[in-house]
Amino acid sequence: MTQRLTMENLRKWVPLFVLIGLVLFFTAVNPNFLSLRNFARIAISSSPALMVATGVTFVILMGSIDLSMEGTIAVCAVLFALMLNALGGSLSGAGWLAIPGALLIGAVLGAVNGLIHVKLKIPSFMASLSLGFVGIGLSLLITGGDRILIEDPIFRSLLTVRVGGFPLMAWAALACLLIAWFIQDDTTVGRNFYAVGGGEDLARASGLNTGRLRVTGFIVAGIFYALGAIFAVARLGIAETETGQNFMFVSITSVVVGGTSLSGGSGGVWNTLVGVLIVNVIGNGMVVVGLPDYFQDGVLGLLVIAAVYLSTDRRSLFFVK
Amino acid sequence: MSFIKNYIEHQTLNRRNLLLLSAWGLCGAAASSSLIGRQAAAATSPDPKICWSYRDRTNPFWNSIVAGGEAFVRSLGRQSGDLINLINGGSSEKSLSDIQSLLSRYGSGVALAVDPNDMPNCRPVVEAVSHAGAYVSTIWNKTDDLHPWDFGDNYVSHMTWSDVGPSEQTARVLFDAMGGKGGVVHLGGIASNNPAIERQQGFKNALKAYPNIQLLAIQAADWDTQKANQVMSGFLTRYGDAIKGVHCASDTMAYGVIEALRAEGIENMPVVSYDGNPQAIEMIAKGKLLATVFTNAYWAGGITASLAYYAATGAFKPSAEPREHREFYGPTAVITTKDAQEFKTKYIDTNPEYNWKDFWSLAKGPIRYKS
Amino acid sequence: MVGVTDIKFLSPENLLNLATDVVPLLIMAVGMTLVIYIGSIDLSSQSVANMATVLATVTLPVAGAASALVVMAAGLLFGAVSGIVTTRLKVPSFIATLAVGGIALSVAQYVSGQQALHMDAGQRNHAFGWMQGSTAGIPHELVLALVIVGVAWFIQNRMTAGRVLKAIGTGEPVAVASGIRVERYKILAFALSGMFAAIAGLMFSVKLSGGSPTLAEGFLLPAIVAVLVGGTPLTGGVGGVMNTLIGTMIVAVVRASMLYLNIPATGQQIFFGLVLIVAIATTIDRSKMRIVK
Amino acid sequence: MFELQNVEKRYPGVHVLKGVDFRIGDGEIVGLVGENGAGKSTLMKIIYGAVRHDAGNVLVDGVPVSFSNPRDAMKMGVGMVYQEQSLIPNLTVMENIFLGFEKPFVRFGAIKWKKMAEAAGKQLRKVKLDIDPAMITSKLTFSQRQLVELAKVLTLEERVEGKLVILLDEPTSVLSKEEIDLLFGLVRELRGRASFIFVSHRLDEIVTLSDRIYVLKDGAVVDVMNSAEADIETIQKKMVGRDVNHEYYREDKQRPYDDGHVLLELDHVTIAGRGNDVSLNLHAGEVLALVGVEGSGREPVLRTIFGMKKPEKGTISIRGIPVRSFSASESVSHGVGYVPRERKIEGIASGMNVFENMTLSQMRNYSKSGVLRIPAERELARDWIRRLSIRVASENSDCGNLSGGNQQKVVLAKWRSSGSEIILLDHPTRGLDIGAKEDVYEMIRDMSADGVGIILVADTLEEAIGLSHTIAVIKDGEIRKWFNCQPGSKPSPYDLIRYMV
Repeated sequence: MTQRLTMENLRKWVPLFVLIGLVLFFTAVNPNFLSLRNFARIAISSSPALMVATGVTFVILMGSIDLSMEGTIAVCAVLFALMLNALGGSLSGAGWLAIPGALLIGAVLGAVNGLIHVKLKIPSFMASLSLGFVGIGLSLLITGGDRILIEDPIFRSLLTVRVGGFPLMAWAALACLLIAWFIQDDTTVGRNFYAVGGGEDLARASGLNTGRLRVTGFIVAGIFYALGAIFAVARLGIAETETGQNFMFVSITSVVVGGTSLSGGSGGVWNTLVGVLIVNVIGNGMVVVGLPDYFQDGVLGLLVIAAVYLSTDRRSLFFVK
Repeated sequence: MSFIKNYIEHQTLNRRNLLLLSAWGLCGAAASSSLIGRQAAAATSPDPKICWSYRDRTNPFWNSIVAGGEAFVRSLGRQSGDLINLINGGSSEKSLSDIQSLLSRYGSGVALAVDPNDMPNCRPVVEAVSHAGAYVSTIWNKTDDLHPWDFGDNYVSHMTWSDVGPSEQTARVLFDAMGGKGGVVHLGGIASNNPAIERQQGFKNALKAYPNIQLLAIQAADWDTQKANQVMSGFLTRYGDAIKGVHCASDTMAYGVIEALRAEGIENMPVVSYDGNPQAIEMIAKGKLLATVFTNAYWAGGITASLAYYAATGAFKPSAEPREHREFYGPTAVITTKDAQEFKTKYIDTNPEYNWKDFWSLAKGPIRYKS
Repeated sequence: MVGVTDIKFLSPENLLNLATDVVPLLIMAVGMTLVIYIGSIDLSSQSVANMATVLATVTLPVAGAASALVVMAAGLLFGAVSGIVTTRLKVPSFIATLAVGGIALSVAQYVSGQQALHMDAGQRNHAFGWMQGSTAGIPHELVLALVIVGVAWFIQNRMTAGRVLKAIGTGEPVAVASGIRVERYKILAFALSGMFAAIAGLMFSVKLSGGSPTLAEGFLLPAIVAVLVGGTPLTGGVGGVMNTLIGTMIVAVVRASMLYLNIPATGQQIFFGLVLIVAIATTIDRSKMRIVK
Repeated sequence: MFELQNVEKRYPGVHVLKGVDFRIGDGEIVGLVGENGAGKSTLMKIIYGAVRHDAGNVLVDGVPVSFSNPRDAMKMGVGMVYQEQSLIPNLTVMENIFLGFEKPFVRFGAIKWKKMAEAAGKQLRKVKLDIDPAMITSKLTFSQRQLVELAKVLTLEERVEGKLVILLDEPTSVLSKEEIDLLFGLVRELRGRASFIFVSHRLDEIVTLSDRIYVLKDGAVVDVMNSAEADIETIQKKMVGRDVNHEYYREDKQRPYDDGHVLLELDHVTIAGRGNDVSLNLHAGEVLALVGVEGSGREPVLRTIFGMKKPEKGTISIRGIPVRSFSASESVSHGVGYVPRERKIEGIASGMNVFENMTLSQMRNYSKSGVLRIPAERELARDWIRRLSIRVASENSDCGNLSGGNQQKVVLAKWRSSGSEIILLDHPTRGLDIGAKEDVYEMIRDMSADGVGIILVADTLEEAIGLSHTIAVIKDGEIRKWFNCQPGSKPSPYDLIRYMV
């Protein structure tokens, strides 16, 4: 299919150009950056974040926002580890049940979040923020602050075994991303997320049950948070309350940097992939080029502003909140 | 659910009133209760409440502190649950206001053990406690110009750890394992935290004695496992095989570093850390980690609470004690592969029975200030 | 409820203490209110406050009491940058303020040399000692806070700027079509928020007699929560600084009440989250929200 | 056959529908007319299931039914073609057509796009629209969207057994002459399967297309007539309830304007994105109407004069002085006022009270070094509430709760009280009931008499003709024809339409 190279078509690719630009920049400063081994490292740090950001992408597509991920991840990670260890400690035995178990927990937490938001008519920002506190508290209550170790070599092979230079984790995350892509593009629910984001009252007038859709969106997000939790545990072999730390700001920043609009209806999971990579490339690149650590927060901030600035189509925005 | 919705919609009509009512209610109640006299500050209390205020529960160090605190509480014949936990989550503001609330509830009948979270926060905490006539012992964070003896009995003691020496020792263990040559990186804690500064200093001191060890980079990873993991992967790209050893300012960061190495299939890189968490000691026993420093948080948790408690009951008079009993260093022990197993059975698998009245049994002498 | 459990909770002294403790939080929340009032959010407050503690401590020996002006100017500047990035570069405030917060944090780390600094007691007392005193049992800090809230209330209700912010919050297009320079006022709201955050940092720094790039950690979420619980939802145009005053007291009471109700430390987060949901569910005004996002 | 029997609807304080009987036979085309506020939209909402009636019956083929949402109505074959754009702009055409009814295309959870595109293509062919079903809706023109709306409703043909009832709400307002002919042709073709309820302000179209006409006034059906016997004047009379004559537009109050006093001059102004240029002069006391079809470029002219758009070329002069910087605040300070079309979005800040709304554009006059003089604001508001007899409890009432007419009066008062000399009116009577419309006309005359220059984009041609001194017909963003519009020698709508399409 040939697409005309209008500004509009070009605009869609801006986040990708930003990513490529960053890679070139860091490579110019330190050629080591451009290596398969380093890309594998970036892939490892990106995998959990990608899952979480993908989850919240669905919510943001609907024009809502979800700030509960840190709590949800903590609960899922901790319960996943407990289940795995209780069921024999290995994925080869009954332990594999911990994976669907964790996903189910993510879904339940997402459902609770969505129901509070929809049924009590509390804006998602506040509902999910509150529920995030509850999640963190819950995981703290479960662990009493302890860390749970997972030594199962099969589970840890997500990190240690490599195919084509990349760890299994990265491939698994990619597979999950494809599933997310499928949900987004080829299922009714996925398309209806866009409809709600494009105009909720119009969607309702067409007979969509938007309340139920919103709850579904939060459930899907919850499941992806659970996936993120599993990858985060696989990366460090430790499940704890802090497993969820920092995911909130990082994932939402990634989504926006990737070009998905916070007002809903535009963008998607591929944008999120690019956004996650941009954020992680910056994080990795700053260390690789040896930027003093006290500058890193500031430089990250500047680069994020620049990336969002470049990838927003300002003509279509009347005003921005 | 619809009845809930109705209820809520009905409620919202009154939201303004509700807000105003709650505000007025507070004022009114305050006015009415102002008739009740203020409780007189007692000098000592026969049965003070015992409280630990600390950063968070998700860190093994603080978990050991709490375990020690609870052990002490049990030694008094109370339940573990009788220890009041105040978690500030890294917020000095919350730390202070929680302590204020506690003091306003129990008045002088409280014995507090506190990590004030940030050095500047120590003064207001101590001032609040002594104002209420209660007793406090602090650990870690205190500015140099603040001393227990300036507050009579109420500021019982301050314990901290001199990290420079032990950190230098672990660095030496590391450098020796590297054969005295090659590149090394250091991952530090939150840069402005005192332990982070001291542990980095110790590391630098050791470097002087090893001219062939090349310092590649120092970077803060904020005591955080995930961040350490990320920073280490960055280092691997930047320096590649030039890295021959890693010096971490805490066990939690070492876990992240080891996992980053593991992801690359690097199993034998020498790594040393600090804190002596059970998991770290186990790793030393297995040879995955080279050394750590045991700070005996369990004992510190118990003894800090004990000091405040016995001062509050009047069992001893802090102002009568010498200064080295008011400000002292906590115990440190470097643990290496040689003694890890023995150490594990002695300190980790079971906790030794301590005599909580022997306050200074493990203390390492008076605190020395730089200037 | 808490008062019933323990009457001492309601002693005037306790309430006064409670109020004084949350003064920095209150001031930050009041600044945040202005931004949430126009339907945006300011996530840079905490970092700006962190920076303020460092700047205050560093400039105190040089500038004395004038260091307060330096700190406020810095807050104003960073807030204005957030505002400019949001309005002119059209970066959503969620991201813009987060990023500007990162810059503030870098400044704080750089200026402090990554150390916790402490103020010289003499200099502190000379410049800001009056802040720590009290008259007739009422701490000056509290008085100052109430004055600041009063000023914010005056701006909000009695000044052109406040009226414009309300118009922006309720219907930005109306404000534009009425010939108002909306962008300027939005930038002003962010700048004021930055300045209030800096004042919060300054007061906290004076109280603690020191500064550090992490000193104001843990302020951000309680400040947002205070605004929301007070009844200024993110949809804009509703609520205001008086609501935030009440909201901050609610946060303080909830936090303190956990001690009084003997809620175990590990359960406090859950309790806080649940109370938050209940508080928002009962105080939020849904009549203006056609679609709840 | 679809029937309403004695249907009642009340909203708090308003009796919207008073025992309405309405019947439509198979294959019939029924016109529904009535002034704004007569209850038309509520009646339609009851028919397509968006609103429930309080009393009476809704019968489909004689069987009572109850729709709790539009989806229920669709299942019974009742569909709605919306006046306002109801297509979701970020979705493709085919997704919009099948929104909420994707199930037939789903296999193993996945939507089969090919299948959906084929089905959508079939629907689009029904309305003779040749576009790619995978196109993003926001890229369509207004008229294409209107046809897609129709195609969307026509999916009921396949989905529902039996007869259909399709509501067309102002379907022609954005269409060109050819497109209207196409639409009418389609409607007639489809009579074999569906009956239509046709709602329009254009009475000539109603008479042309429909078989019978229901006239609604004040929530009741005042007459049902056969189109063959109906003529526009009678219908109008029935709608308004009395003779509609020159009084209506206050033509007797039209005074000649001062053509020596030019307030505003546009000299070869080119508006961004449109290859056109506009020149006009507005004089003190003149009402200048811009007339054209939807999308012909009337609004951009207003928005450019108001400074919300920057002209590409040419100069705009206010009182002889060229405008250099373009922004709404600049224009306001030059005495330009703007009454926007979207009253609820750009006109009134709901949530703010009457005096706050009135002084929004002139706070400088009511403040001293940034501090508002609120008593003076209240005084102003009370004065204008009295002068325009705005029905409101007090100046403290929330403007969001006022009726449309009163809201519009507040907007007009905002500009009048600040002494604006050039006032731009974009559909000022949109959605107002008769009484309120007359009040607005009265105000326009008053302003004109005070020497205010007014540029008007009117709701209907009749309104433009009745109110203006001068008419400029705009097509494709260019002024094609000027008409002088003195009382007694006013052009007819047909004179204008010739140049509009």
